[in-house]
Amino acid sequence: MAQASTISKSAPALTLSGISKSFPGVRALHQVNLSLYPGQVTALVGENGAGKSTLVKVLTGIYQPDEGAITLDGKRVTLSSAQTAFELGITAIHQETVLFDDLTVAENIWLGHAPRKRFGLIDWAAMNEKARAVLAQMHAAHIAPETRLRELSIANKHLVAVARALSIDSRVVVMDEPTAALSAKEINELYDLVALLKSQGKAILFISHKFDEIYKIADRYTVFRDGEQVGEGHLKDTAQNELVKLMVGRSVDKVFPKHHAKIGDVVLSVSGLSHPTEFENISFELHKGEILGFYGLVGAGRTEVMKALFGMTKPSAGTIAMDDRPLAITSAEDAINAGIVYVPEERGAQGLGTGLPIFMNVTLPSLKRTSKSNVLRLKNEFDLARRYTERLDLRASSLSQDVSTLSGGNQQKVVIAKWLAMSPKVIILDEPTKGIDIGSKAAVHEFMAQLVAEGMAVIMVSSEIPEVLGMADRVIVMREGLVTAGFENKNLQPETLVRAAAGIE
Amino acid sequence: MSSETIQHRHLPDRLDKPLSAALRSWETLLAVVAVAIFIFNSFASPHFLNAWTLSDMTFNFTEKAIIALPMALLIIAGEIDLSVAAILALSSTLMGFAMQFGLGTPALVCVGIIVGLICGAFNGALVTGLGLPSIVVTIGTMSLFRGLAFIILGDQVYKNYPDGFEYFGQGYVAWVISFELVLFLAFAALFGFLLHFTTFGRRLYFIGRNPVSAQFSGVNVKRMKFILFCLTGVMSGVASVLLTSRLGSTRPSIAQGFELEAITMVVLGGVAITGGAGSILGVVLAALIMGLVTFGFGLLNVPGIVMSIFVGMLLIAVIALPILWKRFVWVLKK
Amino acid sequence: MLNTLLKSRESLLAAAIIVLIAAVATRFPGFAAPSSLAQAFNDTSILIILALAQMTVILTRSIDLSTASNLCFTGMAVAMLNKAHPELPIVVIIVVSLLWGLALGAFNGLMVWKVGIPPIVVTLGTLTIYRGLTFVLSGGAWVNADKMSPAFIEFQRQSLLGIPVLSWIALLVIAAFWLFLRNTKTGRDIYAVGVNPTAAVYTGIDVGRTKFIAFCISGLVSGLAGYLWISRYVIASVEVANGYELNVIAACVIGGISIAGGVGSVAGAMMGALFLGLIGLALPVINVSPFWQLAISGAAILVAIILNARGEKTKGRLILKRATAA
Amino acid sequence: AQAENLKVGLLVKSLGNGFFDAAHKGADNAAKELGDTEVIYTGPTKATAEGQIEIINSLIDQKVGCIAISANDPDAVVPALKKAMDRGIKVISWDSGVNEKGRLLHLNPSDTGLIGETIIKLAADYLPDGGEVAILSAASTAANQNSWIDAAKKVLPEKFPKIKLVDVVYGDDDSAKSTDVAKGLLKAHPNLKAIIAPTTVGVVAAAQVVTDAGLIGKVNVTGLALPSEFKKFIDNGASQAVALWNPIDLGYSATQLCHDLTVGKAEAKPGAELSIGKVGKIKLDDHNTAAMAPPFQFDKKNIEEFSKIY
Ligand SMILES: Nc1ncnc2c1ncn2[C@@H]1O[C@H](COP(=O)(O)OP(=O)(O)OP(=O)(O)O)[C@@H](O)[C@H]1O
Ligand SMILES: Nc1ncnc2c1ncn2[C@@H]1O[C@H](COP(=O)(O)OP(=O)(O)OP(=O)(O)O)[C@@H](O)[C@H]1O
Ligand SMILES: [Mg+2]
Ligand SMILES: [Mg+2]
Repeated sequence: MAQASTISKSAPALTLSGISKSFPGVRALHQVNLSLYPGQVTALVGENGAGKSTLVKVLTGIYQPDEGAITLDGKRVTLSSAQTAFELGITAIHQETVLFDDLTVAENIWLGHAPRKRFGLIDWAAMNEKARAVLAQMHAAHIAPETRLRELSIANKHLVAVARALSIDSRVVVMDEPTAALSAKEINELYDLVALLKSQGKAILFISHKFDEIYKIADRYTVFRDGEQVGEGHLKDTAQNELVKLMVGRSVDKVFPKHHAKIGDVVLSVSGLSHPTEFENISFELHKGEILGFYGLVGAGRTEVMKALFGMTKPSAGTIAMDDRPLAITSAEDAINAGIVYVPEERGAQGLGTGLPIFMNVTLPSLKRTSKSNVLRLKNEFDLARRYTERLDLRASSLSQDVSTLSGGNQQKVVIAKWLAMSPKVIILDEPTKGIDIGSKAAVHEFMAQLVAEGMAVIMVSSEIPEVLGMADRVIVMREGLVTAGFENKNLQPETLVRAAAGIE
Repeated sequence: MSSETIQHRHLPDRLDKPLSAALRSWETLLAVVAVAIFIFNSFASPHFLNAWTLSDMTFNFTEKAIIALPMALLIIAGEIDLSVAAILALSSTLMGFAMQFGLGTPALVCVGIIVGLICGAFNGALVTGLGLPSIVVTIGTMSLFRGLAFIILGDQVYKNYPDGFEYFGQGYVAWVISFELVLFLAFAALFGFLLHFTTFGRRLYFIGRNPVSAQFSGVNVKRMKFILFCLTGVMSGVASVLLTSRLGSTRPSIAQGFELEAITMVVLGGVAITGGAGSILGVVLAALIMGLVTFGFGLLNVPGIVMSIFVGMLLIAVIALPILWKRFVWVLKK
Repeated sequence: MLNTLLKSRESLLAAAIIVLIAAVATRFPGFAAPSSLAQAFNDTSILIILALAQMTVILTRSIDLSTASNLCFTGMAVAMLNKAHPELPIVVIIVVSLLWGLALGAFNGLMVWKVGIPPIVVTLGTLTIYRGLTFVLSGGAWVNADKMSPAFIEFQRQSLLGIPVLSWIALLVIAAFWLFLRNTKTGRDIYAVGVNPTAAVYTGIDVGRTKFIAFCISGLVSGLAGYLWISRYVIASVEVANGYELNVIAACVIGGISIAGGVGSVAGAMMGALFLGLIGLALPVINVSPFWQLAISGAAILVAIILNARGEKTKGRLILKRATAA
Repeated sequence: AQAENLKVGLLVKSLGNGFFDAAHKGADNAAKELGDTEVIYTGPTKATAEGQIEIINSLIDQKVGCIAISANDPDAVVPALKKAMDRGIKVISWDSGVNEKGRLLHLNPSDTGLIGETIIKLAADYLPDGGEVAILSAASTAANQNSWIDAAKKVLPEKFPKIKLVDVVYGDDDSAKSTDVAKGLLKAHPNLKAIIAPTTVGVVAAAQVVTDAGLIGKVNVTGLALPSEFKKFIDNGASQAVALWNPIDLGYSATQLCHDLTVGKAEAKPGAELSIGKVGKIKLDDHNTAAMAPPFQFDKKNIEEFSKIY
């Protein structure tokens, strides 16, 4: 511990002072200060929309701050472009995966600083070789540098993003929610990597909504609220609820509210559902008032099953019945009419009409109700949208704000509001709190509790064990496209789930 | 967490007033441009301010504008149809072909529209059924459809359309108000209503912005796109009736280059080529502007190609100005 | 191995070309003779280099509708230059055509980069503007063969090692594009920008600048094609290559260049152009009625893109053991 | 130009074509002679009927006295021309005709039958043993080309039995397309002895193709050509001879006719004999059609001289 304090007294590698950044109508950052120290991990926490990702973009030269100064190793620098930041040794793993699907792994790692031959021509052989070395260093030798990125799993893609950050001798490494898309094993590998970077004396900024991991790997913290820096310090001196209080402005005590809904009859029964390449023989029943958790490692095929239930992919065999009546679901429209709705995993790509206002997004599936014989009624739409967005405590300037300017968590709220407005019978939530801050997480969970209390049935796909254990009544575990186990959530131990998901007997 | 502890923030409907938003809109800019050209024309040519001249002017754009209307919806939904002119030629050819069997005017109109529908459905099926990009598909079908017209008609001509058929392209509803103009305005109102006031129109914007999420929200994206291609085909058929009637004859080479002019109208009208934004009013104003420019310059005997420089510059300038202006204001604020 | 070969778009296309040649040869044996094929390559040279230029733009998720107008304008400019100064050496003509084309391409690029207008809109505008300017420049008059100097006309027809200079130029351009797109930083940036523009920004690539460069290249090559076209068809008029931009795009599409950007190869573009060119050359030879030719090439384009799309369909992830084994 | 001036709209197939530019020269000469006439030389950029109709409408609204059109399509422009006549404008066609309903009279540059015969004769004169010939035309819709080709086909069997017409192809008066189809002709018909191109654009393209293919002396290119544009190919031997009428005279005559019809000096009815100024007189046939002059032949002997004129 003594060592840690001497390091913290050493000069910061990077200092941001008085940084502000505004977008039309939004003040994303206001006079924030932040210091990153070599060999230390600083955790940046804050609610959705607090300005964390904006800060990352300022740090990596993607956005230019309206005011403020950036000092790197005691020298003032201007990060006029992403290239400049990169050349100065600031690298980042961004919140959205920002890679090139149609380029090879090696190129994804080396794009922009590829090894050159004579006449400045790119040396492909050297590039592949160096990529292999970087990947080996990260224990990811199973990824061949020559493969097209498109062919990798999402987790492996993430590793490539990390490899890119390691491919130069960086001073500062920024990670914006790097574990949101990873499964337990990969998360642990990532922690090892962070430790390695730390030991190499790099300054690390780590953004996460998961407090357990923050406490596990970070040394210092900085808290943002509404674009302002509201606190910083050493984690070892700070308790978790203090952090939460700083973040949210109030205490959040029940992240997993107990719900006491009466579990009723079977609403949905699925039997023998199969798909040629993604899953096989999936059978389960879902009861009224029940939260059914689907657990598995990332890539286990849960999303594909849910997409089939929602009519987005065509199963090759099997039946779906609701209230004992068989359902023929061939499109999302059918599913919605039957009372099944789906909050997808990738909210930007699958959940939102980016560029369109909040209220239109919320009312899209409800248009039949808000319109009169297909003629729009704007007032009805605003009323409906307001009712549900306010219930979810959406942070926005108005109902006409473009959803693409909302932070990730608030975007998720818009998607949920859209489906709540439909009063469905079955609501499928795929990774509902991925990338969502603790306050909103509690709100979403609270909502799930309310939903089942109102007699709805909920399927919750989640890769987070605490969430599964905290919320689900029953848990189904999937692995490689098959259901491997089912549990009542009574005295269920995390290890049991992990074993079932990983296939360890 | 109990709900009393949360203070719900009230979300207003919108921040800016509807009126000020309208004043700053694209359509206002277009209207100003149209008025300016109108005034310029009235000074430049002594013949311009004349009811018949203005009436003749409308023939320069009505047929293309009738195609531009569904094209606007199609582009808003993120697709495009380059084959419209070829559809027009094929449907005109088949109308002529049908005429040889003694079909009367109403039947010929049906033939024209149905051929348009079939062609549109063919495009739509290729785009939605096989998931091919529409720009690519319609580059192929523009050769195919016109090629079929050439196969049928070769170097021949169909003429002597039945009595009454000439009304569509040459008739006047009242005084100088031509049938084509009335039809165009009626369709403009219809498409405007469809796009801006119905659930169909609303869904279009979503499809244009993000087709995947629209699908995840229960919008039947493929069916809607298919309908739009059919609609574009049908309207090309309608335009075909008008043009055939106006020319009184059919050759496979008619309506060359109409597709780019219709698309120019749509884009000039403020419809985002990337999909998801645009209005019918804008398209109507753009059609009017193109008519004013081409006919006004025609009265001065400026060669058509020189006008096209003007139209091209107008297209770029009208799209560049708001962007530059916004940037300028932003810099001033700082 | 065979499987991947079969799947690759380029080999499919190569096969299609061979089938096409063979089919024509059954009805007209002379068509497959080496000299005739070399001739066909020469005839398709201009389309090939235009397709390569267009591909570069399409790779960045843009499109250049103004290539044919650029070609027309530049061609007229150099033809008039030649008419006024027949003594100027051909090098000067070529340099002028390159620079003239470059300037026109740069204008497109600047509008896209600095003003932020979508490429299709800019080039839809310049499509008419450049052709209109040709009229203004020439006053509408044509420049005919007899007004052009012999050197101007004959340069591309001279033969070097038995191959016409025009074919050499095409080969040179193909090689240059191959090297540029594969082995230079800018070339790779062009792909990256098309694959994922957001990621490109995050990687420090200036997306606007990269598009600008692509448009400059397109303009440069279109300018060169302008001189080649005019000296080949020995007439410069406002109507030169009217509507040809769609042929060029069709060639790219047949060559498997994804209109959504980021996917496409030099070999693909080249073969797409060859395929389209060969159809145009073959149909009259085997005595297909001229009235059938348009429909046939339309159908060929459709078949090609449908096949391309088939090749592109991914098989899914095969997470099931059973499916993986099968 | 005073307001009282009589305005004549000289509407051509497309602008920039050397043939029509020459006709424009003639029209201006006529206007100068007449004194009270003003010529509006106009035409679409692309040779389409739609383009011509837009111009017809604008000529109507400019209140011209007469429209003299060389039409891209003999039928499609008829309704627009009828409208012009309804509004009191005299309409004549020249060079490429319009259907009877759409004009008062049509001035053929020459006699259709004669042109048809001439273009075949030009080829036959240099083929004493006969052989295969092919025609490279303009657009498949071009009325004048089509009528000449028909006339040519008619005289073939009786007057030129040894000449075999193997193909008719269309280059759309587009130099690139004409080049491509000419190439196709040479490939498809290895024994071809002559290409007949009754269009000034096509004939140049065909001659260039023959030159490039090294077939000078083997394949003779002939047809209708402007001497100024074609001199090169007579000189290099790709062509032995071509023919054409004088486009300057044609423009001149059309303008004269327009003027006379508008001021009421002449009336268009079958059998009428009308003066065309210094060019002479024409006589209208049953379809109100008249021919201006026989086609004139250019070869090695006279091309030099005429290439300086048009
Ligand atoms: N390009 C933009 N235009 C307008 N507003 C923006 C833009 N980018 C971000 N914002 C706004 O800036 C604020 C900060 O967003 P930011 O993405 O930095 O939040 P965050 O802290 O990363 O949230 P999360 O935890 O959900 O990722 C939000 O209110 C967001 O709506
Ligand atoms: N390598 C990949 N390439 C393309 N798409 C992928 C890839 N991996 C996963 N996907 C798709 O992304 C989505 C989410 O993938 P994910 O890895 O989460 O698998 P999943 O099927 O959702 O399994 P689970 O939900 O159990 O994690 C799915 O629609 C899946 O088809
Ligand atoms: Mg963020
Ligand atoms: Mg998933």
